[in-house]
Amino acid sequence: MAKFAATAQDAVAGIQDGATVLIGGFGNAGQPMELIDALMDCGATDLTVVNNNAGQADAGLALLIKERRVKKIICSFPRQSDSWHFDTAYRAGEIELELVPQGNLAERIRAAGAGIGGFFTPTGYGTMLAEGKETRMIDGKGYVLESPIYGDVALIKALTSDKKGNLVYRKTARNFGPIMAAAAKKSIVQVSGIVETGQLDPEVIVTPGIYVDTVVEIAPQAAEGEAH
Amino acid sequence: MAKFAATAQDAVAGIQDGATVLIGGFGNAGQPMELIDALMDCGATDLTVVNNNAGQADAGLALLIKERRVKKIICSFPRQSDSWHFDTAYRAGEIELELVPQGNLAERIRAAGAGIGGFFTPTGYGTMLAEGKETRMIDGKGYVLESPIYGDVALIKALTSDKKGNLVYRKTARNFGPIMAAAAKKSIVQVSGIVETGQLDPEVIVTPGIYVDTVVEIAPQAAEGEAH
Amino acid sequence: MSEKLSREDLARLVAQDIQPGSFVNLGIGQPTSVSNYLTAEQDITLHTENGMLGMGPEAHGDEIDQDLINAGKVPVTEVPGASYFHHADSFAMMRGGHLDVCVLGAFQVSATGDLANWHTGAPDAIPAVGGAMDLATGAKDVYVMMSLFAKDGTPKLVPECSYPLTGVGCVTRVYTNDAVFLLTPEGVRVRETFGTTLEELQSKMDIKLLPPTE
Amino acid sequence: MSEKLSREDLARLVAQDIQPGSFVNLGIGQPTSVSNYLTAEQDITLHTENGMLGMGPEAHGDEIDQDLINAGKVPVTEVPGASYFHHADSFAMMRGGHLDVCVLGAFQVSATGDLANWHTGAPDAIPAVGGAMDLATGAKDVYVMMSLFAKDGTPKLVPECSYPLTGVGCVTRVYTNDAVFLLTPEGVRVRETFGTTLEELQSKMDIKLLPPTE
Repeated sequence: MAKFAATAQDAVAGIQDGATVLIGGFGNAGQPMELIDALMDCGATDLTVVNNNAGQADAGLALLIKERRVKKIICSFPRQSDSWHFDTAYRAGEIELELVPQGNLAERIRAAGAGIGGFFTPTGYGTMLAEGKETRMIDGKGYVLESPIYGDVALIKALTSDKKGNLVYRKTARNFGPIMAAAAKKSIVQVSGIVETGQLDPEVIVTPGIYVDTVVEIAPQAAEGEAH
Repeated sequence: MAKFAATAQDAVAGIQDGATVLIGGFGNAGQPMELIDALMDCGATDLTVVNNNAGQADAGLALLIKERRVKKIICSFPRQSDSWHFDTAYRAGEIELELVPQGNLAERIRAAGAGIGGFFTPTGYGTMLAEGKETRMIDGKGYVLESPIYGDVALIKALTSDKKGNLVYRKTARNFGPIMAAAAKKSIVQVSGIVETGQLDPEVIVTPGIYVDTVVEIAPQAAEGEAH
Repeated sequence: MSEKLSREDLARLVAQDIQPGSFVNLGIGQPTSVSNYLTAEQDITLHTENGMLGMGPEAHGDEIDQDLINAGKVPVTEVPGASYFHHADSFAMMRGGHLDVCVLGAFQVSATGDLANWHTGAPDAIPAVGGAMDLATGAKDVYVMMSLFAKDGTPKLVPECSYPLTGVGCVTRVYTNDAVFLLTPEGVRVRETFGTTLEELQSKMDIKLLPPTE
Repeated sequence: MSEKLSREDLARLVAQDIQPGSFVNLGIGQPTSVSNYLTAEQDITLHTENGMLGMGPEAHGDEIDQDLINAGKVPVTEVPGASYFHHADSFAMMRGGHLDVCVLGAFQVSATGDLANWHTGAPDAIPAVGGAMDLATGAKDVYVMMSLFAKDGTPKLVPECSYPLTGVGCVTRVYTNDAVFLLTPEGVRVRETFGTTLEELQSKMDIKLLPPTE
């Protein structure tokens, strides 16, 4: 049953040291920036973070990494032109990296939410990212066994929630949100707006409220913040 | 690229003897009755049919079974009060039954569309439906390895298609449609209406046109046909 | 309580025991009657495995819509806040452990929570499983509603199921007209009895019954 | 043709070779330029793995919407008939073999279609794979666009890749400024050459080249 928090700080209160935190977003789209900032403020450390990337520039996840609050990151694409905080931590041996092909990352998160104990994927077969993993030929094609990625907490961003926590997203900001909401014990969602129950068409709800624990409304920033 | 057929008969032309046919619907909801009737008329035989049930009363799939056009059925719930044609064929040893728990059936169909070679599911573990299957303990819990169910053809029913074959469904008639469309080499869809491309909101499309091969518009019957 | 519970009172008891705000799947048959006793204050969300959360009561008259049915293929209604999804997503929701409670009927339940409710095992029976195994596997709590004794007087809560299993170690509570049983790591604990005593029940059953905790 | 193809002409050639009505994913970098030469008549639908079919051209000015970006995180537009889906559904679409063509860049391609395009293997490099392995695995046809020779003159279409692999046996065609190669069960067939000859190419490469079929 979704609860509603007054602030991002209230929403993330209770995230424990050592937690596995699934963080939505791909680029800026769908990135729950205010929730990440609140996670920074709340002081939790020794985190395992699951995200497509490993932080960019001097904001959000990059700052968590800069402050050495992330002991391990599971992602597909850590190295970017502005991933300097990750690069530094990684080269210093101060952050563990589990590199996962993006589709396997998504499917592993989905598996966690769907109660699947493991699955055979063709992606990565025959590559160094399959080294040490169980493989199998199925109908003449090579597959790698991959395991679910469960989260203690998910931080995601959606467009609108109703009072039951049913969510809709906007364009490519949907990305990891729906699967992370299902894969975490506790899903914390920042939304641009909250509407009365019944205002969202039941046919278009992407994340049913059963997957949502805490919702906080964060008014969208003016466009100036978006330029970088 | 979706093509548009003038009639249900045109839509199903080309289904071969021996084909595996995924048929959508749960009860009457989402059941592509006119496409099934057309499959009956087109004469294809030795079919493997995947459906939740094994035909009801004297219509649709039940008639295909009555006429011994189905050599094997993969389903979760064959036995119903009005499944007499299946019951007769089964007791006569004239139809093969692969009984699959409904959620495993859905996940196996989903796996086929998603390129997953197999998956470990807890459902059925320790039961006679797991006999002969590979099992594994994962984190102390028992799982059964299940394989994808691919279709040569899917026959499904949606509410509306645009000219690109993008589909939306209606209420619980959605059921198996989206996953069957993705799991079959050729997806044939009957819809109640066709709209211009751009008329469906990109946020609410459930089955993108990439999964749709043939669309045929079948005007909904008057309510009289729905009473049984 | 001085009498065995009626079917209605049993359904009412199960309904009362469901925590407010829960997401619940009610199996076909007797469990469906639990919905009659859920209160608005409980704010329970019902799931039907054919692709819906927020299922409302059975539809009647003009409400009937053949595209809106439950897992028993009975026309139902939707409540505000409902959502629809496809079969794989619906069973992922169950299998992934997101439902709080699933209420099921049973032929037999074992002392360790094994459930038998899909197949009598009769050699000439045509088997049909539907969503039974998925329902048994997924919910955080699986409550069984059944009569405690078969027509021939043999108990249905047993050391080991003789009928083919639906799921292993999945049942957490058994609601019967005679008593409510909690299936715990310590064993089968009687929570309360109706028109009988723990001693009387123990004399008719082949499993060790633990007394209610204070 | 009497000259090596320019990058623009190479992109145009790839675009022309894509069948009308195809669903296509264009990788980051040089492959993206193929979109400049797709015609309206071809009615190609572009996929971006961060959750969209029906991607339009890059967005400029007022069109820019931070919620609408491509896999390279560049703001893009949507075309009529577009649809959005989550990451697992998007990669299921790729992995399931539903895309007709994926166009990728490469460090190396082997004669049997192995692809190396994600990692130089340098010991101090921070690895990053993104969707590269998924793109290589899923599409019905994987076309590679690359220069045929590295800056040091060594060929990049090789008997066996020395760089870490992205995928095994996945590439079906290699488009270079010097020639187009078809990777067939019989071996590497030269479809056409630009400003060179099969014999000249053969003299610079370590794999057996088969002549164009009639």
